[in-house]
Amino acid sequence: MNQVYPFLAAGLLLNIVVGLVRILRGPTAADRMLAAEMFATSAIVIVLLLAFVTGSFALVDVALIFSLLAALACVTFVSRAWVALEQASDDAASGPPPGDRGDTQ
Amino acid sequence: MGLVGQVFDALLAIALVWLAWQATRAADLFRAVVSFIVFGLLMAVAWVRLEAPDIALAEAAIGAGATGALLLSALDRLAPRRGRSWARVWRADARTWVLWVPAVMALAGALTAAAWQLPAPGLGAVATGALEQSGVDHAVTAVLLNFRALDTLLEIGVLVLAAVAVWSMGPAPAASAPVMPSPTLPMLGRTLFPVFVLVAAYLLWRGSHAPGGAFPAGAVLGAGGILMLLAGAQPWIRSAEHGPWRAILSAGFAVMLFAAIVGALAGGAFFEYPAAIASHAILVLEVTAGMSIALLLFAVYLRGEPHPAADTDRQRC
Amino acid sequence: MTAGDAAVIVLVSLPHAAAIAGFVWPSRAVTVSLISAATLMAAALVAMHAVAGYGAWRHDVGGWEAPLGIGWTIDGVACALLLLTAAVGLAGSIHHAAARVRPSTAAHDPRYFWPLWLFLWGGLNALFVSADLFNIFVTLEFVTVASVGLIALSGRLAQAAAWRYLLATLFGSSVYLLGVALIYGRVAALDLPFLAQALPADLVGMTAASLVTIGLLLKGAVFPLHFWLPSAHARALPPVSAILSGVVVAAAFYLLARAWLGPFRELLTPAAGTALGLLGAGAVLWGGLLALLQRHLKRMIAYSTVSQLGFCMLLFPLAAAGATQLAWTGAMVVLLAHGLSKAACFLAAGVIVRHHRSGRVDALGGCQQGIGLAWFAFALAAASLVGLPPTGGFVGKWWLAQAAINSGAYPWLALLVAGTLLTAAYLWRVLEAAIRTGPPDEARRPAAIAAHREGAPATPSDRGMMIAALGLALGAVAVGAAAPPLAPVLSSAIGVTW
Amino acid sequence: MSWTELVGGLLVIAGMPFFILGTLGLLRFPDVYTRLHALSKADNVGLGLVCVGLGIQSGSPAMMLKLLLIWVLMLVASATGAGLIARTALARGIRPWSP
Amino acid sequence: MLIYLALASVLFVIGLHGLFTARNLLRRLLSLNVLTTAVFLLLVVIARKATPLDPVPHAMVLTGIVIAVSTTAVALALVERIALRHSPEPEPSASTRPGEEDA
Repeated sequence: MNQVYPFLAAGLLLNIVVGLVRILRGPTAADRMLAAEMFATSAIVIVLLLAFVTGSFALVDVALIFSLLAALACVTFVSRAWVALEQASDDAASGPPPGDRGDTQ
Repeated sequence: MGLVGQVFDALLAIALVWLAWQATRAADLFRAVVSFIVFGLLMAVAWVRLEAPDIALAEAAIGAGATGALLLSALDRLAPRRGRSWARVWRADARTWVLWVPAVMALAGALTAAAWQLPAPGLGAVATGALEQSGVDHAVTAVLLNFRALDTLLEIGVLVLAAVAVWSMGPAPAASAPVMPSPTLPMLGRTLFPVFVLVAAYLLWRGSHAPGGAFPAGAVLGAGGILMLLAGAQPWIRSAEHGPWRAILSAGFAVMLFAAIVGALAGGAFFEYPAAIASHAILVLEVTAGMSIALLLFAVYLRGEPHPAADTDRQRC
Repeated sequence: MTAGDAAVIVLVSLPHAAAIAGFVWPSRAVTVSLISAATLMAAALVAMHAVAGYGAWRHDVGGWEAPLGIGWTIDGVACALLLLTAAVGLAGSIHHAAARVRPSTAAHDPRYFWPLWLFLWGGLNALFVSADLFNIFVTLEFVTVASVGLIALSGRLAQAAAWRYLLATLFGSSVYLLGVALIYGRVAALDLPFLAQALPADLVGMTAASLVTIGLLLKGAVFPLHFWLPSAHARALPPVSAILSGVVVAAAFYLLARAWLGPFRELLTPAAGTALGLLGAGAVLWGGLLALLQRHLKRMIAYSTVSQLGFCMLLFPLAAAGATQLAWTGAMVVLLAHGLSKAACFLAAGVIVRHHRSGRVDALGGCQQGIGLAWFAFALAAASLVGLPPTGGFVGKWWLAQAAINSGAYPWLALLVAGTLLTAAYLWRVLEAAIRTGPPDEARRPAAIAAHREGAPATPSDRGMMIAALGLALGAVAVGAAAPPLAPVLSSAIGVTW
Repeated sequence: MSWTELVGGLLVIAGMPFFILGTLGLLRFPDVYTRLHALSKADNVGLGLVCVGLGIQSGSPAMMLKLLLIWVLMLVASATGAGLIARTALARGIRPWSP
Repeated sequence: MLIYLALASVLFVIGLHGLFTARNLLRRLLSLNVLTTAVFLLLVVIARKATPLDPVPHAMVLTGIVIAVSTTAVALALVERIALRHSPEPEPSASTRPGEEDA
């Protein structure tokens, strides 16, 4: 079964390459961040497959770190970066003008 | 993996080149930063393909964790006002095609050709031969903490120095806009932090005999600290003099320096461990190096001297 | 462990230890720094004495030998530069400690100045003894981060300069590392003396040599890659400017010299030598010309650094022409004398600018009461920079000229003369302004006029700062006396092929 | 080929379509809220299948535990991440898409 | 391995190009990071080409990565300060060129 895994890994990589379009197109910052998060999932699977193909199971730790840190980028984005970005990029999306941001709490 | 492997490598290379291009050229800064983060992610896959699991671990931890967080947080300050650099910054004009592209192709081609010719004799055999006396089983750890321990000492020094330099630039800038309040965030921080500690400890333990060790462990722990901070943990440094934190931050470097001097005093060279205690010495150094990398990454992430006033709005999240 | 080894270990580790101590206990930072500065000076003297007495030696860090481990080479040149660092470091420490005495000056945060300062010192010491290309990369980065921190400390205006400096030198480091990677791929070694035997003079060697050279030229601000230097050096605090201009830039040249006369010796053909020499010529003339055109004292001194380092670059064409030993000692003496006198200039300029409340050259006339010592130090340093007879600058340039004559390379001799005249011209502008008695011709600035009327007398703080500057200037003169007997020591350099 | 390897391999292969569907969703869904589904649902099912498959194949409890941890961490990350993004997007005034 | 060598060269050139043509400070920093990564890639390929696998470049790259993070952090702190200084409004812009006026 291991002989199939390289094909799967290549397929997932192709999947990422196609998904890069979302980073290019946006339109909101959130879309780009979302795409990056999805690539993390795909990268985890790629690394896991490579680990089983080559038999070097130390690579599972790489996947473990990816999964551990996946939350970090997202949280940083939401709590730090997006706040300042909203005026500039969100008006590209269909939404009310940026002045209209109500505080939820 | 044969042909499939080559297809894989080619796809990876294409994606990396495209992402690098986006990171340096994208019209908007956020796209550039996200591209760079994904670039780091895929670089880790490239390190895996190149049989460098240690680097893959470090890149995964540092690239996805610390650097990503640093860049995204910096965007908070740097985000341009509307209508500024959101216009396309760079357009391929005639000069580009005539001047840049050929020059670039020639340079890249020459570099590739030169590097392809390299015989690369390598020090693998020498390192393996010396491994028995080094006190550890994993060659990369032996190089880092024994054969070339001076590099590691100075590297931790650079981190300490970076923390001092960043702090010296004045109080940490407060986030320019309020952080979105969310009940999930503190929960996430509290849940994940123990896992961060656990994984870091596990990586540290692995370091002596397998890929892992101080670098990824420190980076993971540092990222955990950053997550806690973002999730609204108590500000860690309150007083003007930062209490014992300055001592704790520099402790790792001090311990390594001390170990180096003790080696010299014991009759050997600078950083020479007596053979009998080499493995213990390396273990101690590994733990201190890991801890200080974690703390210093966190200190550097604060982007300025932690200040009681600047901390107040961190508490809000 | 011999006394020499102990001295070197102290030189490398004490600054770092003191830096940490200063960071952890900011209130004691000044005391700790001054004590360690004095100790470091003593250690540098001990190391120099050891080299003069027993000859150069190698210290294998960690006990691992060359291809695998990192080596330190402690030889005459390394010790001379360690001594230079110690002298500039000690004087700078005294200067800054004295500057803090007067509360009216902008009290730059002692919690950060002293750690950064000592870290910079430690990084420089580690760099001068290191014989390992990658370890040198690490020390270079260390020095860069410390320098950037120190420049940025000097206020908001300096931050833009610090940024440009950071970007330029980081780029330089990357290019340097690329060259190192190629060398490693070729022969799997990083040790300079080892490489001097092993590195073949083929295409890879040539590419690597040019990459390493470009990287170091950027770090050394050699023409035409000097663009970042003037504002970075002119805007920093006086002691920071002194160590950056006197030592940090010299470190890049030192590495360049060790690399080209060591591993790249075979590649140092007359053509390559001439190319490097032409860069030096460009630096001498362009830097000198711009120094002549500057209105601000510190910017003028900064451009003078670009110009003076150009003289050192003459080492390469002269060595390629066959006069290696003489050119080497000449260039090294120029480097040392320049380091001391340039540091003295910046320290003196710090006092002068503060006293006049203006950095403009044309506003400096008239009032000298109180700060005559600073002007005296400046004049002595200027004499050495120009190369007037008993000074170090004279001896160094004289040897370079002799090397040019011996090897029949007369164009370089002409450059030496032209550069010397240019140096005299721009330094004379400053001294001429100083000896004018009346109010400045062009004292449009109210501050300058006010300062002139007040004629503020020197405070104890001024005196400490002036003594620091004077000490360095006297050192630059003393190099002239010490250089001839020490010439054999200076030309003891492990891994350098004559 | 042992049966563990076969079952594991089949599970891994079964996971693949979810990734393709996830990317399809990422590219084709009309706005950020709908795209969140692609992140939080499709990809995590795929990851789960792969982790379980590889765990069965490896046959070592430690490895299974590690793979399980990876999956759980990703579930936590994407669940909270999706929640945070949706919440912030709504607060920022990005309107959900309506046909 | 050839493909990774080519990748390293292309990344190096992209970094170089970005460093020299980008005006935005952050973009220049990203370019520099890409450039450094290219050099690391070359080192790792060299390690991979050697037989047996050479651990020394791996250690060098690990050291290099940590140093790169440190310098990036310092650079970001500087960029933030510069951006703050150059924008009168609370929301700073990095797209002005602070280098221009102090020539």
